[in-house]
Amino acid sequence: MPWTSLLVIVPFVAAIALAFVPRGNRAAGRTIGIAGALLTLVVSIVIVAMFNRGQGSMQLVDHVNWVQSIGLSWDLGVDGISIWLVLMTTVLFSLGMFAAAQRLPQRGNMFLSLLLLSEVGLLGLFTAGDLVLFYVFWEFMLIPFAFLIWTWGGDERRRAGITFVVYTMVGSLIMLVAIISTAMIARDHIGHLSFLISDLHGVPFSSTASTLLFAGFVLAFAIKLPLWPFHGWLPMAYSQAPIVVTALMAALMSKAGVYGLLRVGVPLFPEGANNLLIPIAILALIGIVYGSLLAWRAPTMRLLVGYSSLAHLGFIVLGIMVFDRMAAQGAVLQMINHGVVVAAAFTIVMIIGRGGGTEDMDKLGGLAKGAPRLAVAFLIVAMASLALPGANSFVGEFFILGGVFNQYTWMAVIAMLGVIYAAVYMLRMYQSTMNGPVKGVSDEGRACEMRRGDALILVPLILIMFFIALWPKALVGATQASTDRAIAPAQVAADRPAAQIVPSGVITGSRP
Amino acid sequence: MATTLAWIILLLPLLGGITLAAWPGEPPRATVRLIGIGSIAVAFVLALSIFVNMLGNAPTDRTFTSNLYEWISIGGTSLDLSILVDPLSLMMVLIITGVGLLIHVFSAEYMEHDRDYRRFFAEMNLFVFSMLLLVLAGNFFFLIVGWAFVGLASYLLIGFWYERPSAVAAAKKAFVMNVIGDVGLVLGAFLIMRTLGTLDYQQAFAHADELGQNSGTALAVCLLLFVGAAAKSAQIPLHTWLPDAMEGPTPVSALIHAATMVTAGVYLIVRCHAIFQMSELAGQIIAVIGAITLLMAATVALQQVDIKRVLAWSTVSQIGYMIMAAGLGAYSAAMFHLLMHAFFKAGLFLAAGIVIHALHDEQSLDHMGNLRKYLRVAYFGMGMGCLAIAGFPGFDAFFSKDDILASSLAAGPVGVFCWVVGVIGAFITALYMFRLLFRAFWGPDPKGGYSPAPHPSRWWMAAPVAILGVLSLVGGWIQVPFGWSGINDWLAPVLADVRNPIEPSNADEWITIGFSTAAALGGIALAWWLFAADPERRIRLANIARGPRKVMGDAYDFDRAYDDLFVEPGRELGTVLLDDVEPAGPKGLITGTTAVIRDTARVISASENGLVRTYAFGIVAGLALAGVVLAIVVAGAS
Amino acid sequence: MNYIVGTPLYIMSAVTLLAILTGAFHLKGAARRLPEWIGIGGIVATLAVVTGLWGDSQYGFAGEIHMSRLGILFTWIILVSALAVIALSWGEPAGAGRRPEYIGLILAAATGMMLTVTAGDLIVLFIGIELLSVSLYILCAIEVVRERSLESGLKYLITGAIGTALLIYGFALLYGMTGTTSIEAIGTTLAHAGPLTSQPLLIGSMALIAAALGFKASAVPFHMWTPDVYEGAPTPVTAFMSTGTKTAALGAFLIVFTGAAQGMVSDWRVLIGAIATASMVVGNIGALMQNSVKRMLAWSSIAQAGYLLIGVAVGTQYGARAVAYYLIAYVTMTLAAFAIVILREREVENGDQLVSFTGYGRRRPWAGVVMTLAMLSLAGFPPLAGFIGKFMLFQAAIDGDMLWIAIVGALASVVSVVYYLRVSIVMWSPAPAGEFDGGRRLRIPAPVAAVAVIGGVGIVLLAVLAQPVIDLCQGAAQSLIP
Amino acid sequence: MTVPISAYLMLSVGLLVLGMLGVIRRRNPLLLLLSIELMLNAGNVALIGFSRQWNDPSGQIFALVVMVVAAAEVVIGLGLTVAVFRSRMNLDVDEMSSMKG
Repeated sequence: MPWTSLLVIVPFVAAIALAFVPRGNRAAGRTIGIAGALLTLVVSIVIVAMFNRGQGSMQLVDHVNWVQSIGLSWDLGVDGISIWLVLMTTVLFSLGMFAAAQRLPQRGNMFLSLLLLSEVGLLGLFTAGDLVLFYVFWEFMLIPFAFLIWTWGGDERRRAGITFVVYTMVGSLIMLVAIISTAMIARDHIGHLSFLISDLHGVPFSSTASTLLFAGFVLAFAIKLPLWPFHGWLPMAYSQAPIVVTALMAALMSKAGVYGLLRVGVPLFPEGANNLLIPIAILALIGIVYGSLLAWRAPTMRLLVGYSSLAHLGFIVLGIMVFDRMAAQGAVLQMINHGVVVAAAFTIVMIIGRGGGTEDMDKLGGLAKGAPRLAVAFLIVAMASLALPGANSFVGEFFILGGVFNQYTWMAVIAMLGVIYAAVYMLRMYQSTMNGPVKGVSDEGRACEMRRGDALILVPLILIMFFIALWPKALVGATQASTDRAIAPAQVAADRPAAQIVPSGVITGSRP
Repeated sequence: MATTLAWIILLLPLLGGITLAAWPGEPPRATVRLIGIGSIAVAFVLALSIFVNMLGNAPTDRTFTSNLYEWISIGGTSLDLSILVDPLSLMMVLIITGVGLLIHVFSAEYMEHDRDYRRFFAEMNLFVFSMLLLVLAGNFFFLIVGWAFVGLASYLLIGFWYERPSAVAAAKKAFVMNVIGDVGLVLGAFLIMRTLGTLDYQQAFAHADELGQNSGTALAVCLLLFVGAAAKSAQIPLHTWLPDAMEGPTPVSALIHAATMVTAGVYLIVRCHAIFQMSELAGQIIAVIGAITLLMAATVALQQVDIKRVLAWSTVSQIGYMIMAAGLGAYSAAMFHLLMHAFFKAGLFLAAGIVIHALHDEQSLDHMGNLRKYLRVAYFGMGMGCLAIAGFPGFDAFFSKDDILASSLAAGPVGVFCWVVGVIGAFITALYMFRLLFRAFWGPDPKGGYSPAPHPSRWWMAAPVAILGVLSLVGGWIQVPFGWSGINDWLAPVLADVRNPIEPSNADEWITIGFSTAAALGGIALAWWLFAADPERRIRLANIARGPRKVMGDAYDFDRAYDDLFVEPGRELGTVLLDDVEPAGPKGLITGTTAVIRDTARVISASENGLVRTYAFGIVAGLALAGVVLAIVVAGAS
Repeated sequence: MNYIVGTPLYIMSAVTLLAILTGAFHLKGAARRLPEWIGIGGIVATLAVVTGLWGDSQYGFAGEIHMSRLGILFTWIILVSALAVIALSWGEPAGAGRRPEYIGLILAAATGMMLTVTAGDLIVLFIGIELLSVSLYILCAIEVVRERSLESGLKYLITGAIGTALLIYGFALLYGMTGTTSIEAIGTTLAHAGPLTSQPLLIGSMALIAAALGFKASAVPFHMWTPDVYEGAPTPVTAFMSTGTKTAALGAFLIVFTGAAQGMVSDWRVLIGAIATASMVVGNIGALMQNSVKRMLAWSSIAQAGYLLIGVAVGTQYGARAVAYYLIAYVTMTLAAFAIVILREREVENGDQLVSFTGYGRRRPWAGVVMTLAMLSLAGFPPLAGFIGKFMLFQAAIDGDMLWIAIVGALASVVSVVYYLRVSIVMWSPAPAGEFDGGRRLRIPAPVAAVAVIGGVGIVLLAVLAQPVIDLCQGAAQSLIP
Repeated sequence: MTVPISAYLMLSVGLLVLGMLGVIRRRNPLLLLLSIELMLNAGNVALIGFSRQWNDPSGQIFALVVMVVAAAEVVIGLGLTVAVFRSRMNLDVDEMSSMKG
């Protein structure tokens, strides 16, 4: 069975099927939508089960030539970097489907269909082994997200959506040019035109070429992430999109940028990556502080979480760009953590917004009284978000910063500011809504209490958080080989021995 | 065996907490009590059994480690979820579960009227679990986890009455301060990881030499770890959260902000003594900070009117003693005082709790007086506590504080400075504690009297206070100068690798006993003269030294300075970024480009004016341009 | 002499005359559709014949006709779009009174286009271009009662005549420098021509030819007529202009520049590149503020000419191949888009205005899907035909060391996203209240709908099954540059 | 005496430029058509001149073709002009600017 291809095909078929469901038949729409998402989840679980943890290269590869004469092929596979992203995508989309199905908007079947299409884009992106296919899915996911904003967004949805699409496309079209250039330059080395990432691995680009190509790719990634100062589209898109969409964008779409960096940017252009290490790291650091400060002052909960994402993703980028095994693996883990946590955070924003009628923190207060269960969930999520030691995100953050500290102590020290600010702004969000005198709601805010349907979404997310916090090895064990492989060339380019990065070897229970 | 029990001890409070939290509906109060107190009680019994067991082993055979599972494997090798059970951690476990048990029992009555009874016990259990994790952790990573979890529990319990804005603010302050400490600790751990290649305690300590004696690295590691310790143990300059933390219910203050959590910094230094002794300078800096803190806090305590705040500042001051001792290298003295402090400070807080409970949440000394008449148990507990903390001969702190001071005297010039400060501190301690005692329990009833009259407590509250009162009296006899040294012996296996153990001479001991007894008695006497002998006297003397007293009353204005220096600028910067930079920069990039393109579009549209002549001209001009371009290229090529 | 290669032209000329001749009879009932059926029959027959000619290049009429694979491929494109235009004109109310002339002129224009792309001689090339131009002048103005149609025709005529003059003059100079009008012979001569600096007339001729062909392809700065003419002409004619004429013009570009002037590619590539760049930038930005979809598509066709010219500018086989593929894709998506516009125009007045599309997708989802696909494909979103085309063009540019033009193209595409997507957004927005409530729903002419749907499907299929199509394009390109 | 090719060219360029100026300046459609005719014939002059130079007939054939085309264009041009005149009673192409932007 071409399991990896099924990953893309199943939601696609479901999305198309949804388009043919008559408008009035919302029940059928719900069923198909949820079934499609769940089936995809099953496929991804099968893939995880079949995954060979020791192997660093792509596995379960489905390869079909598509347009051979211009070098395009259908090439999907998974490796350690993508395996959890795939699982997270299917899980979050299943939950998102539940969330959407509970409060289906007007023309709900279309809504679910577009959600599934965006899932297609993301899953394709995370499994693409061919640069052009990577680009295809990169753009593919944009359209459903944009239409979700346009059709079901807030008052400024038009502008928000257009800004989002156009800004993203500036980066992605430059990336397309970079992709083509890469293959063209590599043609002389490989002997034929190929966009397969596995073929392009190890092609020796000249220093200038490597730098320019890397820059071409990074612009796209930086915009998608977003990396400071390319986040101009974010506040508008996040605040205008339907909240389910915002959650999925923040949780998954932002990972596309990081994933690209680790899948394409750093492994293919180690020298360029090394040349741009410091500038990008500085942008990431600025993003950490800047995002945190904005989150501190953000007027609505949505923007707060959105800006906090800016900071969190800064950490992840930092972790990848220092070319340290520990940091890179921390970053891979943190991608998952951030996805899960931010999805949960937006779910909570959704619940509060629904019950309280506003997402403006300062207009609400004391909800813990009427909504104690929500308060508990919120607290857990807030702690996970601010990376309280012991929380799942701390694991990632700790090893990211540990690795960064090993290579560039000053970066880790600056990044620590973000850790402190995180406590400040997350507590602001928690306390101003949950604590203090009851405000802005009637009946002590019982309307904001978590309902059964909400629990269906939040509890799995929280369980995942606990699982990762308690046994991160389960995840890291699978990512290790691939991550090492991805950054090894860059370590060589940075004149570090690729095998042993931490001076005395490692951190450990058993010293070498 | 010992480790299996230790795992059970660790997990019991957690299970208790989770059970309480997850209990469907509202459980009966008896059930809450059973689970909440029961889990701690069983843990305490198990801890005692380990203790007894351990006593049976040879001193060198009292250290156990246990790995539950490989927790992560990253960047080459692995980190286990492991615990370390040795005399030091066991001592902490006994304090946590023992004192914790008493305070839980006390809470059963104290929190009776609160609607969130269940939540209180759940959070208290969570705290006990976190604290146990902190002390049992076998490596720095889980130390940090426990470290942060106690911070979380502390946050939750300070903000227990979350409708009160002041409680919410205090909780946030405590949390953020502790995060700053966490950051220090994490950075310290990074440095250890980088230089020693491990986060495991035993390996790190065994190879601590590689840091280099008195090297910059060693100094950096120690100071970074101390940032963590200072935040948790409320040492200057990270002490401001602790007085505010009194917003929490009184049992919380007793357990977390007096007996256990705030002493974690001391535990950390003692635990990592192998690292701390690599840098003498760091030790001296720590000792001096401890000394300054103890003096500063003591003077502030003099001016507090809120009964809990007096105790809070006194806690800061007492921890200052411990930190000072730990910094100087008198590790077992520090632990000794830690233990004693747990007894008498918990007793003091619980006694204060009885008072507050009886007076319906009245905490101001101005509205107290003559309480000995109404609240006998509280009076007993408070009296014992005051005598103990003041260092009245024969009581707890007499032995432990003397141990610290004598050790200081033996620890070089910095030690002598610390000794002087310590003795002055002892005098002030006696003064402010007896001020509290006399103003609350002696003298006449407050103006207007009590209405209704303070009601004595039932045994839930009385028994723990009584027990702690007794412990304040007898606890200190565990280690007597020139007699026996229970604590030193018990900790000997842990501290075996201390390179230059401080051994006070007999002269040091005698000098210290003399001065400190004098200071204690002097302080008590002055307090009696001021507050007890003639209740009107303090009113008559109200105008003396107004300025300094105001400064002390404002706690030297640390809060305002921090607001001005860190909080406000950050907030301002955030606002500026949000309102000005964001629209101009990242968003400006978009709006600017859009505007340029839109203007261009207008120009292009305008050129399309509908006149065919224009179009003809366009073609001709275009042709000319094309010719020029071609000519230039051709000319350039040749 | 090989006369067989002329067969497609014979058939087309014959059916053109036949179609016009039916005007002599007073046709009634089903027979009123006779011209259409003649046209369709003729085109299908021609398609069949031309397909049979696929293979190595054949010359006819002493080299006047050069039936190359490129010519055949382009002939296909032209014939298919002519077929589609006939379908799009089905029951067109405006042309109702003059079906025979209308259909005849479309066939004549198609014949001219065919002649252009299969020309083996400058004279034939010229005749082809003039045949298509003259026919289109009339077609634009065929709705004589509508002032805008007249205005469109006259504007096209005047500017077009200037273009013709420039073309003649350019050809004259080329002839003057080489002494022959045979394209193949010119190629041979130019390949051995000395440095251009000494031959200013050759420079002039190239500039003139580029300008004249650029005019036909509506490339900047020779584009200014395009929006007005496109807007005023009957919409099926507009569709034909933006597909057929574009194909013929690009074919001429390839034949003259990439083919004949191959030897001097380094001299003219910057010129064509500059024209391409200007077209992409001006076309895309010009389209931004348009309120009429038709006019917007006119600007878009200017921009698309820019993309296509990238493939010409590089002057390589890759480039020619990319142009061929992109033309196929472009014609498909443009026809699909125009089909939807025509549908809307049949339903409401001012149907070409963007506002009148509000909510149209909600009412006719299939039309909405087709239009969205067309817009996305025009904007170059993967995995649609437009993307593969742009991909190939950029690939050709980078392969030909013209990275800069690929970057400009990429950035220009970003701008284009705004106006293309605007149409899609509007189509799926909620309709104004009451808009679709009444019984104003007209029966959709099946052929128009068929064009739309086939176009929509084609947009997807051309990408998914791109390989065989690209193989054809490859063959065509090889016939141009061996 | 043979007329040098440069003379032909100069004449033809002159005609071309004249025609261009006419097209750009004139507003009467009839005069526009006349100017266009001028431009086309400029091409013819050049073609015939080159034909003479190369001693090759194809240039002259080309010129004949151009004449036919020019005639066709003028016919259509006149037809359209008449149609416009009928609906507007005005012969100014600048009036024809209902579409712009």
